[in-house]
Amino acid sequence: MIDHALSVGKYAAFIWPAYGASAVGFAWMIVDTLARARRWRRKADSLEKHKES
Amino acid sequence: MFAALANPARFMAFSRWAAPILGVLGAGLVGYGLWLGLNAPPDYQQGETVKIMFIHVPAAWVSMMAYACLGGASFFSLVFRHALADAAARAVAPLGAIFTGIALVTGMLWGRPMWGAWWVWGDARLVSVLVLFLLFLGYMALRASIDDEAKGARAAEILALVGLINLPIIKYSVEWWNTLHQGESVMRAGGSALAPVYLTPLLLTGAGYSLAFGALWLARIRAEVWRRRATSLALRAALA
Amino acid sequence: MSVVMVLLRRELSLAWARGGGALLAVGFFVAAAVMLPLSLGPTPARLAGVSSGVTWVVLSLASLLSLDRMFERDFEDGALDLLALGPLPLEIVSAIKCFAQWTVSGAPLALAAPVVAIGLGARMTVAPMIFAAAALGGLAFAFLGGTGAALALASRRGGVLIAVVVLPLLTPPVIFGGAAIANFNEGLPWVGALSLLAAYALGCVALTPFAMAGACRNAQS
Amino acid sequence: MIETLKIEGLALQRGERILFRQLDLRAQAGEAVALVGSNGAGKTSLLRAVAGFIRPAEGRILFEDKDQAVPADDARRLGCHMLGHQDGLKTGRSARDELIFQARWTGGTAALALAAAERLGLTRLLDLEVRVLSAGQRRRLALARLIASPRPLWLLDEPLAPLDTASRALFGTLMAEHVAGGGIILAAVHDPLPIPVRTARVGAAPSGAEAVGP
Repeated sequence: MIDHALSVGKYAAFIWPAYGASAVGFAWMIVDTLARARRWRRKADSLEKHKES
Repeated sequence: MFAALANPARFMAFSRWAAPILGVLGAGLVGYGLWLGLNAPPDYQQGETVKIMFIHVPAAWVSMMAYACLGGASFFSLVFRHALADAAARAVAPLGAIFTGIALVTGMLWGRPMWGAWWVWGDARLVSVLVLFLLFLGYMALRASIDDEAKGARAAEILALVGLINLPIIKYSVEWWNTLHQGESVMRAGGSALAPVYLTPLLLTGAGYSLAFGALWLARIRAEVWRRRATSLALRAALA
Repeated sequence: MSVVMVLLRRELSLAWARGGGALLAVGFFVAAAVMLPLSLGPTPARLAGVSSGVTWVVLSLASLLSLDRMFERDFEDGALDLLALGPLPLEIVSAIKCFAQWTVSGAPLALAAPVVAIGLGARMTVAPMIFAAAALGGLAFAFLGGTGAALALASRRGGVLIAVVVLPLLTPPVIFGGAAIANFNEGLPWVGALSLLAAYALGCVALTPFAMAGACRNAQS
Repeated sequence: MIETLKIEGLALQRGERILFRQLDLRAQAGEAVALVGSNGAGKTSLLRAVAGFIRPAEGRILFEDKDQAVPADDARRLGCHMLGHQDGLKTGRSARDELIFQARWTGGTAALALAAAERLGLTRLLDLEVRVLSAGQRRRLALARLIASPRPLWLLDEPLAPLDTASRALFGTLMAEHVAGGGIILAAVHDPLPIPVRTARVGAAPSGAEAVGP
């Protein structure tokens, strides 16, 4: 099953880069979003604790 | 429903579980759609390159949706002054730009083998996505160039609304321009005339992309809410 | 004299500023158009083909570059506050400012456009259409450009920012205007394109003042 | 047009910073109110809020004429003069053109403008470009607009700053005439105004007490 999916004939030079580019785009979005969320969450929580103390 | 989410605490509680679920569902749909699509027989006309369509058309579709979300969030923030709506607008712009970028790159990689040119001016949808990319760029440039956050947000919201009103007109003018110079439309891909063996994977990846976009957007809004909370706490601490 | 005329006369005299306004716009327009033969080579056939299209593009850039001082000067010297406390709402004030901008630099550009196009090899008979399209398109460029100028007020960095913000929005008028000229040139029906251009320009005149007023109030606050 | 200015429970915010809260102030026709407070306390912002440029974070600003509420937009666009740090004069145009435009734009006439210029000793300067005028002369040109077009509410932001002593005395009489004629003056000041005023503190008093409106 997998080999059929991978044998995309002579246009492979275009199909895989297209999938690659999409993967890179998604990867960047996911990583940046999660990193940003974690960073600001940690900062907000630490400031919250600091304020209460 | 949206008014209920306007209150940050309720939104954070809702998005806490909604974002991961949307993400997983989206990934699943995309995975299944691609698995189906990749196993489909090569198209008699486009050969294997039809397999790029499964990731190009959804990306173009989601980038249009992203701009509509940007316009909608800006409208709610401008008219009803929801602080959360502005966070949503600010959060969606980079996502929209990336999705448009993906749509453009995959569009070019699809056009090259099919029409022999990296950039196909004949494809009205591709040109509309390009203009959309410029609209996102303009939005982010305006927002980045204004130091005062409140003023920057307001100016960017007005621009997003002007852009939203123009979006259908731009799309129409590009398609009108396309038919003008091409006579008949060059590329009917993605239309309903598509064979079901390609249509189902396309619909699956389309739905998957949309859910993934929703998950990413919710997550970025959460990050934005925390960022604003952190900056105001830091400021208050400094001023106290 | 009605207060609209009072403001219009002031805006015209400011925009005209001893001929500066029009001179700058037309000067840039001609200079940029000259770049074309220098870059593409003198062969008439090649130039003629692109002449009206390039004229149209350079025209939109010329109208953009000559308006970043439209709101910024009033904002910096406090005149915008005075205008906001006048009998007319900011929406009408912004519309009058853009109309003055169109009159002072849009009209001369529309007059120069046929000359430049013919200079680049367009046929003589296309001149009236180029003028009509340039005049109508200029109206859209003035009002959309004014919106960009007002939005950029809060950023203190007009010029290029306005172009980046506004150019994508110019897609419809550029397409309609270019098509009207091209169709007229090839004897194809051009009324449709020109009426779409006119409709879009009038749409801008009607809608953008609200965005401009909102942007000015945002910058003032 | 405007007989009473009522400010109730006003709070103003600049970005994240709350300038002041719960500011109550009432000004009747024939009254001059001097706003005092440390720098950055929000005096200018208060004037700009009354002029409608800044949106109140809390509270309301009301205009009344013969005990009937006047819509804020009309009151501001027809009954309010604002004199900020900048005079709003276009340097490239002649003093005459600018003065006549400002007078006509705010409801006065060219004749009133020229009479005002006469009164403020600006007549021989009228044909010069604003660019060549001194700061004091420009401020007098802006003051000429106040008396050229009759508007009841004057919002002045440190009006005396660039004026010399002679002009300050002259402006004092003009303010007195305005107040005597039933006008209202709300002025943010550092040095005291040359007319009897009621003072209202904006922002925390040195002793830290909350803003207290009379």
